[in-house]
Amino acid sequence: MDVRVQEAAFDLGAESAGFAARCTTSGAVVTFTGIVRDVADGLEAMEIEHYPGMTEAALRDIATEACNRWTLEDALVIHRHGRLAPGEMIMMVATAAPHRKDAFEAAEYLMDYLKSRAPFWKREMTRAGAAWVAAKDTDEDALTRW
Amino acid sequence: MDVRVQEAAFDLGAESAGFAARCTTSGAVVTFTGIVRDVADGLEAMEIEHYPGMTEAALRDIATEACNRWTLEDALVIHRHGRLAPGEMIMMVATAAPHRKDAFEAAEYLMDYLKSRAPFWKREMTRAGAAWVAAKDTDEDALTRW
Amino acid sequence: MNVLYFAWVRERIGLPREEIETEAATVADLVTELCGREDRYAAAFADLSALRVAVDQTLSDFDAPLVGVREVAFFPPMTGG
Amino acid sequence: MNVLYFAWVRERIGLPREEIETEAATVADLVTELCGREDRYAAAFADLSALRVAVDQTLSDFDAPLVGVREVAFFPPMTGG
Repeated sequence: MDVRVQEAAFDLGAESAGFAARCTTSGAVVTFTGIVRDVADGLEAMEIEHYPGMTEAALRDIATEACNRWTLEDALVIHRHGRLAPGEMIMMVATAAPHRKDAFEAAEYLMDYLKSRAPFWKREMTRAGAAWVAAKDTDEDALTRW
Repeated sequence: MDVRVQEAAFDLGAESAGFAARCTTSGAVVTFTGIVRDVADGLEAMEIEHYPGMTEAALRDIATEACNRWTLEDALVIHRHGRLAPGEMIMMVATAAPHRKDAFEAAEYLMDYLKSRAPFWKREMTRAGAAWVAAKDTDEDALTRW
Repeated sequence: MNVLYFAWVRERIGLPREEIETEAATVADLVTELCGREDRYAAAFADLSALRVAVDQTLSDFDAPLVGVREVAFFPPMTGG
Repeated sequence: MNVLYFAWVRERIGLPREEIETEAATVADLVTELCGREDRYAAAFADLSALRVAVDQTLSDFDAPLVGVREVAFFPPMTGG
Protein backbone atom coordinates (compact mmCIF):
# COMPACT_ATOMS: atom_id res chain seq x y z
CA MET A 1 0.00 0.00 0.00
CA ASP A 2 1.40 3.33 -1.04
CA VAL A 3 -0.16 6.69 -0.09
CA ARG A 4 1.43 9.98 -1.13
CA VAL A 5 0.36 13.56 -0.57
CA GLN A 6 2.52 15.96 -2.50
CA GLU A 7 2.68 19.34 -4.21
CA ALA A 8 4.79 18.07 -7.11
CA ALA A 9 3.32 16.64 -10.30
CA PHE A 10 3.36 12.88 -10.72
CA ASP A 11 4.02 10.87 -13.87
CA LEU A 12 0.85 8.90 -14.64
CA GLY A 13 2.61 6.67 -17.16
CA ALA A 14 5.49 5.77 -14.86
CA GLU A 15 3.19 5.30 -11.85
CA SER A 16 0.74 3.07 -13.76
CA ALA A 17 3.43 0.93 -15.33
CA GLY A 18 5.42 0.70 -12.09
CA PHE A 19 2.35 -0.26 -10.06
CA ALA A 20 1.35 -2.98 -12.56
CA ALA A 21 4.91 -4.30 -12.70
CA ARG A 22 5.10 -4.63 -8.89
CA CYS A 23 1.92 -6.73 -8.85
CA THR A 24 2.91 -10.31 -9.59
CA THR A 25 -0.24 -12.21 -8.59
CA SER A 26 -2.96 -9.95 -9.99
CA GLY A 27 -4.78 -10.37 -13.27
CA ALA A 28 -6.56 -7.02 -12.99
CA VAL A 29 -5.23 -3.49 -12.51
CA VAL A 30 -7.54 -0.47 -12.42
CA THR A 31 -6.43 3.16 -12.32
CA PHE A 32 -8.39 6.36 -11.89
CA THR A 33 -6.88 9.75 -12.66
CA GLY A 34 -8.45 13.10 -11.79
CA ILE A 35 -7.58 16.03 -14.03
CA VAL A 36 -8.24 19.76 -13.56
CA ARG A 37 -11.13 20.44 -15.89
CA ASP A 38 -11.20 23.63 -17.91
CA VAL A 39 -14.66 24.89 -16.95
CA ALA A 40 -16.75 27.10 -19.20
CA ASP A 41 -16.14 30.42 -17.46
CA GLY A 42 -12.37 30.45 -17.88
CA LEU A 43 -10.56 28.54 -15.16
CA GLU A 44 -7.09 29.95 -14.58
CA ALA A 45 -6.01 27.68 -11.76
CA MET A 46 -7.25 25.33 -9.09
CA GLU A 47 -5.86 25.66 -5.60
CA ILE A 48 -6.05 22.65 -3.33
CA GLU A 49 -5.77 23.20 0.41
CA HIS A 50 -5.34 20.26 2.74
CA TYR A 51 -4.80 19.36 6.40
CA PRO A 52 -1.22 18.08 6.72
CA GLY A 53 -1.06 15.08 8.99
CA MET A 54 -4.76 14.29 8.93
CA THR A 55 -4.70 13.99 5.13
CA GLU A 56 -2.13 11.22 5.10
CA ALA A 57 -3.85 9.42 7.99
CA ALA A 58 -7.28 9.66 6.30
CA LEU A 59 -5.97 8.36 2.97
CA ARG A 60 -4.18 5.49 4.70
CA ASP A 61 -7.37 4.60 6.60
CA ILE A 62 -9.42 4.64 3.39
CA ALA A 63 -6.86 2.50 1.54
CA THR A 64 -6.62 0.05 4.46
CA GLU A 65 -10.39 -0.31 4.54
CA ALA A 66 -10.39 -1.00 0.77
CA CYS A 67 -7.77 -3.72 1.28
CA ASN A 68 -9.91 -5.24 4.04
CA ARG A 69 -13.12 -5.23 2.02
CA TRP A 70 -11.75 -6.57 -1.24
CA THR A 71 -9.12 -9.11 -2.18
CA LEU A 72 -6.40 -6.75 -3.35
CA GLU A 73 -2.73 -7.34 -3.96
CA ASP A 74 -1.94 -3.64 -3.67
CA ALA A 75 -3.40 -0.13 -3.69
CA LEU A 76 -1.87 3.23 -4.55
CA VAL A 77 -3.15 6.73 -3.78
CA ILE A 78 -1.40 9.92 -4.91
CA HIS A 79 -3.06 13.29 -4.21
CA ARG A 80 -1.60 16.68 -4.93
CA HIS A 81 -2.14 19.99 -3.19
CA GLY A 82 -1.22 23.58 -4.02
CA ARG A 83 -1.83 25.48 -7.24
CA LEU A 84 -2.66 23.48 -10.38
CA ALA A 85 -3.26 24.68 -13.93
CA PRO A 86 -6.08 23.35 -16.16
CA GLY A 87 -5.02 20.04 -17.67
CA GLU A 88 -2.81 19.11 -14.73
CA MET A 89 -3.43 15.84 -12.94
CA ILE A 90 -4.80 16.26 -9.42
CA MET A 91 -4.65 12.70 -8.15
CA MET A 92 -4.69 9.05 -9.03
CA VAL A 93 -5.58 5.76 -7.43
CA ALA A 94 -4.61 2.28 -8.59
CA THR A 95 -5.80 -1.13 -7.43
CA ALA A 96 -4.57 -4.62 -8.29
CA ALA A 97 -6.58 -7.78 -7.68
CA PRO A 98 -6.90 -11.34 -8.93
CA HIS A 99 -10.38 -10.48 -10.27
CA ARG A 100 -11.58 -7.43 -12.14
CA LYS A 101 -14.68 -6.91 -9.98
CA ASP A 102 -12.53 -6.40 -6.88
CA ALA A 103 -10.15 -4.06 -8.66
CA PHE A 104 -13.00 -1.93 -10.04
CA GLU A 105 -15.05 -1.79 -6.85
CA ALA A 106 -12.05 -1.01 -4.66
CA ALA A 107 -11.00 1.84 -6.99
CA GLU A 108 -14.53 3.28 -6.93
CA TYR A 109 -14.62 2.95 -3.14
CA LEU A 110 -11.29 4.77 -2.84
CA MET A 111 -12.58 7.56 -5.06
CA ASP A 112 -15.94 7.90 -3.30
CA TYR A 113 -14.29 8.11 0.10
CA LEU A 114 -11.45 10.41 -0.78
CA LYS A 115 -13.92 12.77 -2.45
CA SER A 116 -15.86 13.27 0.77
CA ARG A 117 -13.73 12.02 3.67
CA ALA A 118 -10.18 13.15 2.95
CA PRO A 119 -9.46 16.73 4.10
CA PHE A 120 -8.92 18.51 0.79
CA TRP A 121 -10.66 21.71 -0.30
CA LYS A 122 -10.62 22.97 -3.87
CA ARG A 123 -10.77 26.60 -4.87
CA GLU A 124 -11.28 27.63 -8.48
CA MET A 125 -9.57 30.78 -9.69
CA THR A 126 -11.32 32.35 -12.67
CA ARG A 127 -11.20 35.82 -14.21
CA ALA A 128 -14.30 36.55 -12.11
CA GLY A 129 -12.43 35.75 -8.91
CA ALA A 130 -11.85 32.84 -6.56
CA ALA A 131 -14.58 30.47 -5.38
CA TRP A 132 -14.49 27.46 -3.10
CA VAL A 133 -15.84 24.36 -4.80
CA ALA A 134 -18.99 23.25 -2.98
CA ALA A 135 -19.32 19.60 -1.98
CA LYS A 136 -21.90 17.82 -4.10
CA ASP A 137 -24.82 15.96 -2.59
CA THR A 138 -24.18 13.25 -5.18
CA ASP A 139 -20.69 12.72 -3.75
CA GLU A 140 -22.08 12.31 -0.22
CA ASP A 141 -24.83 10.05 -1.58
CA ALA A 142 -22.22 7.88 -3.33
CA LEU A 143 -21.01 6.70 0.10
CA THR A 144 -24.32 4.99 0.82
CA ARG A 145 -23.42 2.39 -1.81
CA TRP A 146 -20.72 0.95 0.46
CA MET B 1 -12.13 6.12 -30.24
CA ASP B 2 -9.15 3.86 -30.73
CA VAL B 3 -9.39 0.06 -31.05
CA ARG B 4 -6.30 -2.06 -31.64
CA VAL B 5 -5.89 -5.82 -31.99
CA GLN B 6 -2.24 -6.79 -32.10
CA GLU B 7 0.29 -9.51 -31.35
CA ALA B 8 2.93 -7.06 -30.11
CA ALA B 9 3.22 -5.93 -26.51
CA PHE B 10 1.93 -2.47 -25.63
CA ASP B 11 3.41 0.07 -23.24
CA LEU B 12 0.86 0.62 -20.45
CA GLY B 13 2.62 3.72 -19.19
CA ALA B 14 2.87 5.40 -22.57
CA GLU B 15 -0.69 4.41 -23.52
CA SER B 16 -2.17 5.66 -20.24
CA ALA B 17 -0.29 8.94 -20.27
CA GLY B 18 -0.94 9.50 -23.98
CA PHE B 19 -4.66 8.78 -23.62
CA ALA B 20 -5.00 11.17 -20.66
CA ALA B 21 -3.01 13.87 -22.47
CA ARG B 22 -5.28 13.68 -25.55
CA CYS B 23 -8.37 14.23 -23.38
CA THR B 24 -8.76 17.96 -22.87
CA THR B 25 -12.31 18.21 -21.50
CA SER B 26 -12.39 15.25 -19.12
CA GLY B 27 -11.87 15.34 -15.37
CA ALA B 28 -11.86 11.56 -15.03
CA VAL B 29 -9.77 8.89 -16.72
CA VAL B 30 -10.14 5.19 -15.87
CA THR B 31 -7.93 2.39 -17.14
CA PHE B 32 -8.20 -1.36 -16.78
CA THR B 33 -5.29 -3.66 -17.57
CA GLY B 34 -5.48 -7.45 -17.83
CA ILE B 35 -2.32 -9.38 -17.00
CA VAL B 36 -1.50 -13.07 -17.53
CA ARG B 37 -1.81 -14.55 -14.06
CA ASP B 38 0.66 -17.17 -12.91
CA VAL B 39 -1.80 -19.86 -11.81
CA ALA B 40 -1.00 -22.36 -9.09
CA ASP B 41 -0.22 -25.35 -11.31
CA GLY B 42 2.65 -23.76 -13.23
CA LEU B 43 1.52 -21.69 -16.18
CA GLU B 44 4.16 -21.58 -18.91
CA ALA B 45 2.27 -19.53 -21.46
CA MET B 46 -1.15 -18.31 -22.47
CA GLU B 47 -2.14 -18.51 -26.11
CA ILE B 48 -4.87 -16.24 -27.34
CA GLU B 49 -6.68 -17.15 -30.56
CA HIS B 50 -9.00 -14.67 -32.22
CA TYR B 51 -11.18 -14.17 -35.29
CA PRO B 52 -9.43 -11.60 -37.48
CA GLY B 53 -11.93 -9.17 -38.95
CA MET B 54 -14.74 -9.98 -36.56
CA THR B 55 -12.57 -9.15 -33.55
CA GLU B 56 -11.93 -5.59 -34.66
CA ALA B 57 -15.60 -5.10 -35.63
CA ALA B 58 -16.85 -6.51 -32.31
CA LEU B 59 -14.51 -4.30 -30.26
CA ARG B 60 -15.51 -1.24 -32.26
CA ASP B 61 -19.21 -2.06 -31.75
CA ILE B 62 -18.69 -2.49 -28.00
CA ALA B 63 -16.72 0.77 -27.74
CA THR B 64 -19.30 2.64 -29.83
CA GLU B 65 -22.10 1.37 -27.59
CA ALA B 66 -20.16 2.54 -24.52
CA CYS B 67 -19.79 6.00 -26.09
CA ASN B 68 -23.54 6.06 -26.76
CA ARG B 69 -24.55 5.01 -23.26
CA TRP B 70 -22.21 7.26 -21.29
CA THR B 71 -20.91 10.78 -21.75
CA LEU B 72 -17.36 9.96 -22.79
CA GLU B 73 -14.74 12.11 -24.40
CA ASP B 74 -12.80 9.09 -25.64
CA ALA B 75 -12.34 5.34 -25.28
CA LEU B 76 -9.36 3.09 -25.99
CA VAL B 77 -9.24 -0.70 -26.35
CA ILE B 78 -6.04 -2.66 -26.97
CA HIS B 79 -6.19 -6.48 -27.03
CA ARG B 80 -3.33 -8.80 -27.84
CA HIS B 81 -3.36 -12.26 -29.39
CA GLY B 82 -0.74 -14.98 -29.82
CA ARG B 83 1.54 -16.46 -27.17
CA LEU B 84 2.00 -14.56 -23.90
CA ALA B 85 4.20 -15.37 -20.91
CA PRO B 86 3.05 -15.01 -17.28
CA GLY B 87 3.28 -11.38 -16.22
CA GLU B 88 2.66 -10.05 -19.73
CA MET B 89 -0.19 -7.64 -20.29
CA ILE B 90 -3.06 -9.10 -22.31
CA MET B 91 -5.19 -6.07 -22.88
CA MET B 92 -6.22 -2.65 -21.64
CA VAL B 93 -9.15 -0.30 -21.88
CA ALA B 94 -9.25 3.39 -21.05
CA THR B 95 -12.17 5.78 -20.75
CA ALA B 96 -12.28 9.54 -20.28
CA ALA B 97 -15.35 11.44 -19.11
CA PRO B 98 -16.33 14.68 -17.40
CA HIS B 99 -17.56 12.67 -14.40
CA ARG B 100 -16.00 9.69 -12.65
CA LYS B 101 -19.20 7.62 -12.60
CA ASP B 102 -19.34 7.61 -16.40
CA ALA B 103 -15.66 6.77 -16.75
CA PHE B 104 -15.91 3.87 -14.28
CA GLU B 105 -19.17 2.43 -15.61
CA ALA B 106 -18.07 2.64 -19.24
CA ALA B 107 -14.78 0.89 -18.45
CA GLU B 108 -16.63 -1.89 -16.61
CA TYR B 109 -19.08 -2.20 -19.49
CA LEU B 110 -16.22 -2.48 -22.00
CA MET B 111 -14.61 -5.19 -19.87
CA ASP B 112 -17.82 -7.15 -19.32
CA TYR B 113 -18.64 -7.15 -23.02
CA LEU B 114 -15.20 -7.89 -24.36
CA LYS B 115 -14.90 -10.80 -21.91
CA SER B 116 -17.97 -12.52 -23.37
CA ARG B 117 -18.74 -10.92 -26.73
CA ALA B 118 -15.40 -10.35 -28.47
CA PRO B 119 -14.09 -13.43 -30.33
CA PHE B 120 -11.01 -14.31 -28.28
CA TRP B 121 -10.24 -17.75 -26.86
CA LYS B 122 -7.57 -18.34 -24.26
CA ARG B 123 -5.56 -21.54 -23.90
CA GLU B 124 -3.33 -22.13 -20.90
CA MET B 125 -0.12 -24.08 -21.43
CA THR B 126 1.10 -25.77 -18.26
CA ARG B 127 3.54 -28.60 -17.62
CA ALA B 128 0.48 -30.86 -17.55
CA GLY B 129 -0.47 -29.84 -21.09
CA ALA B 130 -2.69 -27.34 -22.86
CA ALA B 131 -6.26 -26.53 -21.81
CA TRP B 132 -8.81 -24.11 -23.23
CA VAL B 133 -10.02 -21.65 -20.62
CA ALA B 134 -13.74 -22.24 -20.02
CA ALA B 135 -16.07 -19.26 -20.10
CA LYS B 136 -17.32 -18.40 -16.61
CA ASP B 137 -21.02 -18.19 -15.80
CA THR B 138 -20.17 -15.12 -13.72
CA ASP B 139 -18.83 -13.39 -16.85
CA GLU B 140 -22.05 -14.11 -18.75
CA ASP B 141 -24.09 -13.03 -15.72
CA ALA B 142 -22.15 -9.76 -15.56
CA LEU B 143 -23.84 -8.69 -18.80
CA THR B 144 -27.27 -8.64 -17.16
CA ARG B 145 -26.15 -5.55 -15.24
CA TRP B 146 -26.23 -3.45 -18.40
CA MET C 1 -19.80 -20.59 -48.24
CA ASN C 2 -16.78 -20.06 -46.00
CA VAL C 3 -17.09 -22.01 -42.75
CA LEU C 4 -14.64 -21.20 -39.94
CA TYR C 5 -13.83 -23.03 -36.71
CA PHE C 6 -12.06 -21.66 -33.65
CA ALA C 7 -10.53 -23.00 -30.43
CA TRP C 8 -11.53 -26.57 -29.55
CA VAL C 9 -14.10 -26.66 -32.35
CA ARG C 10 -11.21 -26.13 -34.77
CA GLU C 11 -9.21 -28.85 -33.02
CA ARG C 12 -12.03 -31.40 -33.12
CA ILE C 13 -12.85 -30.76 -36.75
CA GLY C 14 -9.18 -30.64 -37.61
CA LEU C 15 -9.05 -27.51 -39.73
CA PRO C 16 -9.53 -23.77 -39.27
CA ARG C 17 -11.71 -23.13 -42.32
CA GLU C 18 -13.22 -24.75 -45.37
CA GLU C 19 -15.32 -23.85 -48.38
CA ILE C 20 -18.64 -25.67 -48.24
CA GLU C 21 -21.29 -25.98 -50.96
CA THR C 22 -24.62 -26.18 -49.21
CA GLU C 23 -28.31 -25.61 -49.72
CA ALA C 24 -28.90 -25.38 -45.95
CA ALA C 25 -31.53 -22.76 -45.16
CA THR C 26 -30.38 -22.06 -41.60
CA VAL C 27 -27.30 -22.46 -39.42
CA ALA C 28 -29.00 -25.41 -37.69
CA ASP C 29 -29.59 -27.07 -41.09
CA LEU C 30 -25.89 -26.59 -41.92
CA VAL C 31 -24.89 -28.19 -38.61
CA THR C 32 -27.16 -31.21 -39.31
CA GLU C 33 -25.68 -31.51 -42.80
CA LEU C 34 -22.09 -31.41 -41.46
CA CYS C 35 -22.83 -33.89 -38.66
CA GLY C 36 -24.07 -36.34 -41.31
CA ARG C 37 -20.81 -36.13 -43.19
CA GLU C 38 -18.20 -37.33 -40.71
CA ASP C 39 -17.85 -38.24 -37.05
CA ARG C 40 -15.48 -35.35 -36.32
CA TYR C 41 -18.30 -32.90 -37.10
CA ALA C 42 -20.74 -34.87 -34.96
CA ALA C 43 -18.17 -34.77 -32.14
CA ALA C 44 -17.63 -31.03 -32.49
CA PHE C 45 -21.35 -30.24 -32.68
CA ALA C 46 -22.51 -32.77 -30.06
CA ASP C 47 -23.62 -30.07 -27.60
CA LEU C 48 -24.89 -26.95 -29.33
CA SER C 49 -25.44 -25.20 -25.98
CA ALA C 50 -21.63 -25.18 -25.63
CA LEU C 51 -21.24 -23.47 -29.01
CA ARG C 52 -21.65 -20.02 -30.42
CA VAL C 53 -22.09 -19.02 -34.05
CA ALA C 54 -21.25 -15.90 -36.04
CA VAL C 55 -22.89 -15.21 -39.40
CA ASP C 56 -20.89 -12.84 -41.58
CA GLN C 57 -18.84 -11.92 -38.52
CA THR C 58 -21.83 -11.03 -36.36
CA LEU C 59 -22.87 -13.12 -33.34
CA SER C 60 -26.03 -14.93 -34.31
CA ASP C 61 -28.37 -17.82 -33.47
CA PHE C 62 -28.59 -21.35 -34.78
CA ASP C 63 -31.94 -20.57 -36.41
CA ALA C 64 -30.42 -17.69 -38.43
CA PRO C 65 -31.10 -17.95 -42.20
CA LEU C 66 -28.16 -18.48 -44.56
CA VAL C 67 -29.56 -16.71 -47.63
CA GLY C 68 -26.82 -14.54 -49.12
CA VAL C 69 -24.42 -15.39 -46.31
CA ARG C 70 -20.73 -15.66 -47.21
CA GLU C 71 -19.15 -16.70 -43.90
CA VAL C 72 -20.27 -18.78 -40.92
CA ALA C 73 -18.05 -19.39 -37.88
CA PHE C 74 -18.45 -21.88 -35.04
CA PHE C 75 -16.64 -21.55 -31.71
CA PRO C 76 -16.99 -22.04 -27.95
CA PRO C 77 -18.09 -19.19 -25.65
CA MET C 78 -15.55 -16.41 -25.85
CA THR C 79 -12.94 -15.78 -23.18
CA GLY C 80 -11.43 -12.40 -23.93
CA GLY C 81 -10.24 -9.73 -21.56
CA MET D 1 -5.72 23.46 22.71
CA ASN D 2 -4.76 23.90 19.06
CA VAL D 3 -7.71 25.04 16.95
CA LEU D 4 -7.35 24.91 13.16
CA TYR D 5 -9.48 26.40 10.39
CA PHE D 6 -9.51 25.46 6.72
CA ALA D 7 -10.90 26.82 3.44
CA TRP D 8 -13.62 29.49 3.89
CA VAL D 9 -13.77 28.91 7.64
CA ARG D 10 -10.13 29.98 7.74
CA GLU D 11 -10.92 33.01 5.56
CA ARG D 12 -13.87 34.13 7.69
CA ILE D 13 -12.02 33.76 10.96
CA GLY D 14 -8.92 35.32 9.44
CA LEU D 15 -6.27 32.87 10.59
CA PRO D 16 -5.32 29.25 9.97
CA ARG D 17 -4.74 28.21 13.58
CA GLU D 18 -4.63 29.50 17.11
CA GLU D 19 -3.91 28.28 20.63
CA ILE D 20 -7.05 28.51 22.78
CA GLU D 21 -7.40 28.13 26.55
CA THR D 22 -10.81 26.64 27.14
CA GLU D 23 -12.83 24.69 29.68
CA ALA D 24 -15.35 23.64 27.01
CA ALA D 25 -16.54 20.08 27.57
CA THR D 26 -17.58 19.39 23.96
CA VAL D 27 -16.92 20.72 20.46
CA ALA D 28 -20.33 22.40 20.55
CA ASP D 29 -19.41 24.15 23.80
CA LEU D 30 -16.19 25.37 22.20
CA VAL D 31 -18.13 26.74 19.24
CA THR D 32 -20.52 28.59 21.56
CA GLU D 33 -17.56 30.01 23.47
CA LEU D 34 -15.83 31.21 20.28
CA CYS D 35 -19.04 32.73 18.88
CA GLY D 36 -19.35 34.79 22.05
CA ARG D 37 -15.88 36.25 21.58
CA GLU D 38 -16.07 38.03 18.24
CA ASP D 39 -18.37 38.46 15.25
CA ARG D 40 -15.97 36.75 12.86
CA TYR D 41 -16.44 33.49 14.79
CA ALA D 42 -20.21 33.91 14.82
CA ALA D 43 -20.06 34.47 11.04
CA ALA D 44 -17.93 31.37 10.46
CA PHE D 45 -20.06 29.15 12.71
CA ALA D 46 -23.47 30.56 11.69
CA ASP D 47 -24.57 27.31 10.02
CA LEU D 48 -23.11 24.24 11.69
CA SER D 49 -24.74 21.95 9.12
CA ALA D 50 -22.32 23.46 6.58
CA LEU D 51 -19.33 22.59 8.77
CA ARG D 52 -17.34 19.51 9.64
CA VAL D 53 -15.07 18.99 12.61
CA ALA D 54 -12.01 16.83 13.23
CA VAL D 55 -10.87 16.03 16.76
CA ASP D 56 -7.20 15.05 16.98
CA GLN D 57 -7.21 14.62 13.19
CA THR D 58 -10.19 12.25 13.12
CA LEU D 59 -13.56 13.24 11.68
CA SER D 60 -15.93 13.72 14.56
CA ASP D 61 -19.24 15.23 15.72
CA PHE D 62 -20.09 18.50 17.42
CA ASP D 63 -21.09 16.64 20.57
CA ALA D 64 -17.66 14.99 20.83
CA PRO D 65 -16.00 15.50 24.27
CA LEU D 66 -12.80 17.55 24.46
CA VAL D 67 -11.21 15.84 27.47
CA GLY D 68 -7.53 15.23 26.72
CA VAL D 69 -7.90 16.58 23.17
CA ARG D 70 -4.94 18.48 21.72
CA GLU D 71 -6.24 19.57 18.31
CA VAL D 72 -9.65 20.54 16.93
CA ALA D 73 -10.17 21.56 13.30
CA PHE D 74 -13.16 23.20 11.63
CA PHE D 75 -13.76 23.16 7.90
CA PRO D 76 -16.44 22.91 5.21
CA PRO D 77 -17.38 19.55 3.63
CA MET D 78 -14.35 18.14 1.86
CA THR D 79 -13.87 18.26 -1.89
CA GLY D 80 -10.98 15.96 -2.71
CA GLY D 81 -10.46 13.71 -5.69
